Amino acid sequence: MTRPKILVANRGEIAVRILRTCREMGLPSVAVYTSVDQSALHVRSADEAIFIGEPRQYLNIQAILQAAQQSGATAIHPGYGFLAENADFARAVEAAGLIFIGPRAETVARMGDKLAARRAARKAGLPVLAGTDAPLPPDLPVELIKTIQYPVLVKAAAGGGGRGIRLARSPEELPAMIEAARREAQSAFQDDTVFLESLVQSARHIEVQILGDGKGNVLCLGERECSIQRRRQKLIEEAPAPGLPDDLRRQIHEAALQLGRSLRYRSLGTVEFLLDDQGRFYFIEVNPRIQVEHPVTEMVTGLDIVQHQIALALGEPLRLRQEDIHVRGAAIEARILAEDSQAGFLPSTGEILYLKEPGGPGIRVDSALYPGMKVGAEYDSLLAKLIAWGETREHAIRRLQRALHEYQIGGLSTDIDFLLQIIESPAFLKGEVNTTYLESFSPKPPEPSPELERQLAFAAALYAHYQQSRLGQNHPNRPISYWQMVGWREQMNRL
Amino acid sequence: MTRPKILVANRGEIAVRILRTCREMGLPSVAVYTSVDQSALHVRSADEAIFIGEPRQYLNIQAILQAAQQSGATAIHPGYGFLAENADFARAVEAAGLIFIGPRAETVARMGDKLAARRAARKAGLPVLAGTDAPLPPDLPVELIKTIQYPVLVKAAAGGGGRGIRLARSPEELPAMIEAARREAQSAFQDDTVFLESLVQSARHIEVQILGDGKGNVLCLGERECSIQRRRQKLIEEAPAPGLPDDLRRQIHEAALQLGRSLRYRSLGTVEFLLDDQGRFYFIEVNPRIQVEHPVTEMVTGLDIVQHQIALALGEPLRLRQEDIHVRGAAIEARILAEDSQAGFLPSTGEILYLKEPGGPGIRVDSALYPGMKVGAEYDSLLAKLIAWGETREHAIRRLQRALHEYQIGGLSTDIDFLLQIIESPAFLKGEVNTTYLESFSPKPPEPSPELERQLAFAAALYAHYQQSRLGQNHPNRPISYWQMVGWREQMNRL
Amino acid sequence: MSLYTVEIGNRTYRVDLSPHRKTVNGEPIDTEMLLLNPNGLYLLRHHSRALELFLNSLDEGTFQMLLRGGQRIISHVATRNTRRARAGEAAQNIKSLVAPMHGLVVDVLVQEGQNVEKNQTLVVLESMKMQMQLRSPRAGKIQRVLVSPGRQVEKGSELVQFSN
Amino acid sequence: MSLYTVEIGNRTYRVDLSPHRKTVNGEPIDTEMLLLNPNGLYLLRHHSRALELFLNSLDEGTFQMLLRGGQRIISHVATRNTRRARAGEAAQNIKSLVAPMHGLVVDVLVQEGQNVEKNQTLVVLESMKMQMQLRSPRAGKIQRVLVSPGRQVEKGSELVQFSN
Repeated sequence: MTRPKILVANRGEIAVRILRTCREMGLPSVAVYTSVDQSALHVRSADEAIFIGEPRQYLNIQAILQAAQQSGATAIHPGYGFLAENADFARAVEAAGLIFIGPRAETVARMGDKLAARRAARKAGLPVLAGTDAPLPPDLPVELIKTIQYPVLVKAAAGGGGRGIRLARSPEELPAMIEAARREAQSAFQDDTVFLESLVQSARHIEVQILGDGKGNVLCLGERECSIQRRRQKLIEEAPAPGLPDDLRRQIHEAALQLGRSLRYRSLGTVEFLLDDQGRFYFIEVNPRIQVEHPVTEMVTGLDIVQHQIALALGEPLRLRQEDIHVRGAAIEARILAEDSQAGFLPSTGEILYLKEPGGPGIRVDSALYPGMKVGAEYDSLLAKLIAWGETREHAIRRLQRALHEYQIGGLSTDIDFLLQIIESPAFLKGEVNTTYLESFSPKPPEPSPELERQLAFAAALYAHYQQSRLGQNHPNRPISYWQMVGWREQMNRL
Repeated sequence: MTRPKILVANRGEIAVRILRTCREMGLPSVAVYTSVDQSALHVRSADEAIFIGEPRQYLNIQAILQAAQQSGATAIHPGYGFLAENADFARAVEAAGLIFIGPRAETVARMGDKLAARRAARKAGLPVLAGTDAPLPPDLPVELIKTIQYPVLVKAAAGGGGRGIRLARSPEELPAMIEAARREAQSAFQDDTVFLESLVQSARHIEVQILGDGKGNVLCLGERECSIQRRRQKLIEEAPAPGLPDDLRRQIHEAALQLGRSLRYRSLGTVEFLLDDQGRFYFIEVNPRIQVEHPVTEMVTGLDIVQHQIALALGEPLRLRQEDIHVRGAAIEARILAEDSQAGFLPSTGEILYLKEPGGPGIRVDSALYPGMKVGAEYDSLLAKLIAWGETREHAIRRLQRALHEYQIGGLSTDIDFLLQIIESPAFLKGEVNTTYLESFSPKPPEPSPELERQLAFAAALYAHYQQSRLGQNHPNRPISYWQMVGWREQMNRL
Repeated sequence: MSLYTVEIGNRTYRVDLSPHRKTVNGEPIDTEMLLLNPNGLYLLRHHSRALELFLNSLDEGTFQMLLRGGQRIISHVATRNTRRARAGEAAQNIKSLVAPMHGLVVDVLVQEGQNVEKNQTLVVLESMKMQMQLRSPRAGKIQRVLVSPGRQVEKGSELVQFSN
Repeated sequence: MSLYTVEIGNRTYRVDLSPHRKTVNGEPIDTEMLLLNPNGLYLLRHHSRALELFLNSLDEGTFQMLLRGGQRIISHVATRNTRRARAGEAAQNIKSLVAPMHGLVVDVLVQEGQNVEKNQTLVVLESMKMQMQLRSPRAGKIQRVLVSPGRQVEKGSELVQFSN
């Protein structure tokens, strides 16, 4: 039998994370990288790294397969994003005689079509939101527009990751929102099919992690709450969901298992639900891949779910039984983004001049950062994830707070201050938030005390003073920029 | 009631670790620092920092008490080392009206006298090693020397941390070893009292973590195995102890609890045992303080034991019951030391030029390192601790291995390569090691493959080439040394 | 030459760094700055409080200070005699729409010669998976459109010019 | 001037860095070095293998290379015409005992004029809580004792001098 060798068709923190598990499993690994990722951390976390070209090449199925062939990889882990939910990719990987570390291509295709997923969920007996079960026609009859109950969501059938979704609050808004959703869907997924789904007011986002062996055995690894979202992007996630009555928790788990069993689900997956303020829950979608927020599940269950995912894909049987899975304590994840929270959350770019990541009890850091890294605008703004575990939810929050204060990223604006404002807000502390929480959340930015501001003014003057005297004297101690060094780097490469 | 404020009378990783828990508990904190620690990480981890003078001042009781008074601290955490086992310090703290976060001074005194501790253990019904129960007289009668069974250990009554211990293999060696032990004991503890204790061959070092409320309620937080020692200094520790039969584990726990109850033990403590290859165990000593290796207990129990220690000291009741304490998985700690494993383990000094600490699933880093730090010879060589948790012992070892490979400390020689050699050795993997394991452990240093060495030769030439051309041209991109910058720093301070 | 004017928010501080006479707004200041890392990390010590501070230049005379917890303070520093033009003055006569970040132009919604209102969306920019509507900073007439869909733009580059 | 001699362990490599002709021991080498961090971290790329390498100078011509897993490789580099004196040659006539590290002198066990044997303990040094016996590197007569107990010494400083 060929010795397994895993190619990770991804970049950033998730590639690093998967490669760590490969190392721990003793499996040789292969990274792929583009022109802007030559020195990225994932390149250095693998045994081999294959160059695949310009920045968009992570989306190029042929380039990935060629890298696999070149390196002799026998299996491909897609991570999340990029090709992870692309059924053509899953099919192409298996057609090339390689193992796709994920669900069957048909499952990926079915769950990728949100309309098909709704039908599958309804068939499996899950509560599904009211909505259109077919694609919206190009021109919606005016009569129909008037009969719809508002507000209503326009959703892309091929959507995912919160993209291609618009909210229409009135019949007047609907045509424009359909148009906007179609445009975003076309640009993001090359498919402008949209449908309507009724909006659940004050909903919490609850999702269930499942793991199946493809033969009908499906395990539930507990739920996560991901209601803290900005522009439909999750920012803070936790496990378990706070304040969920035990019987409701069981019902939600059972619903996810039902769907998993009916799909004979293979590999890791997440079944997402909305929970309204009456305790009713509704299926939204299935994410047939590893998720950004999986570490909170790992921290409370003690499992390395990527390890189980890989082992299953390599043909090992499911080594866990449902009764082996226990949730201990609480875990919360905060996403560290290259977004300037003090400037309208615009993506920020720059060079990491100084980096000190947090540590100590109960802290996990999944990061792609390193000192000297240049953060560009080519990819997603997710830089790192900070996850805190505690004996209780309150304990986990305090640890997260402590560790966010320790996180120092010099040279790039991030959302760290905003994350702190959220987790210090009373509604969050009480666990009483829903997916609209951040829409109306505009905390007063913290201001330094007058005494501290006076000292900061002094510090700024001192810094300017030194800079000026250095420039004047052509001082030998001039701090060096990474990019000044590039000249040398290129010179060395030319040697 | 006065709001509690904690002064941490320590430095390095343990001060940082305690200050983290203060932050998580919402308690204001105070660090102390000496002239060489002005920019140390613990200074920056506290709300306030008080300068106490020259490097040895961490041992100065009056300086610490004055810092407490100056900052309005109400409680003092001694950490480990320095004043942690000094009964005079515990007494002075309480006499000053402050809380000593540790056992009663009388317990510290009694456990500090290893002869008194032997008596207390025997009285509590614990198995104690054969040996002298009184101090050795200045001149040992020649007759007595001949009747002793060799090899025998000469131990300092005031000893601790592996210091003041000598092994005599024959009557001829004994007088010189007594002399050597006395000299070390006098220099380290200002007390040259020594006694004899029989040596247990092929012994494992097993210790039990206890937590008592001072009223007779004592909890057992499980055991740790610390058999991997070099020159009686622990290097690698783990929880639980591998391969221990359940009934033996219970007996050892029960023995520790018995002693704790008989002392009406207050605060955290560790009862240390030797376990021989016949399954017999013997009391050695009690460490009445937090220990370097406490994180492995924290990782398997999920408890922040420093938090429980502080809460108890502040007058809260013991919130845990024995049945709340469960061990999950396995945890292993490796001590990152400033010792050059390739040069006879000489302490190494230098500047941290580059630092990348490990992360990801199951990894905890308790570190005092930061980029730009200057590691001097004034203090202990412990720089950081890397702790890995896994579902099983094997899983924890693989994670530790993966994370040790990730740990990059540029500019200073460490023991990281040696730690890897230990954990990759067959005896360690089987869990079959005793305290003499490292005496005969001399692995062949790994050598690069001929092909890699060729590339490294190329890299060295390239580096030298660039350095030469820079020196010749007075190149503006000259990498900057932290110490070159000091001139500026001093200039700014003078401003 | 050791006198500086520092603006933080809408407050102004006069800082005197003359030897033996360090004052802020005329009052002596007892604060020390210790360099921790040559790339810009400092320890700001004031009596028993030691605060980590990361400093870097954004542009000439503008510095960003990063505090624990990700808080960022922007300051403008000028020597007393060479006070720089303030951003506020420059804002009175806006000549163009500039890209607030690196990104890909997804859509251009105006044409040359067109009249636009303030806050009307002119360009849609995509960066890091997010689409952003760039709105007109003023009412006026479009003189030139400098970009088209599919074009990558740098932060600060001109996208659209207004007629005067 | 682009020809170097590199010693690693007891092996010697001739490295030619001439433009368009990079060879090691006469054979072309297809390895790239990418600077990751100005303080000395590189990525050593050879085909599909990318290895992190931290390089720093120990002294003139001596470089330490730190590999993943803490492995350290020492190399001596010389240009072909200015080959430096090797450590081995210098070791033949030892004139003094030097401190192998920073530390505190705890004990001095010899006096001036005393004859000592090779490996006899001359000085006890304490560093980082550990006492270390410094043994004589040769047999001979002690000419001068330069330190006394309680004295802090730097790495490399002379402790004891031998008569010739």
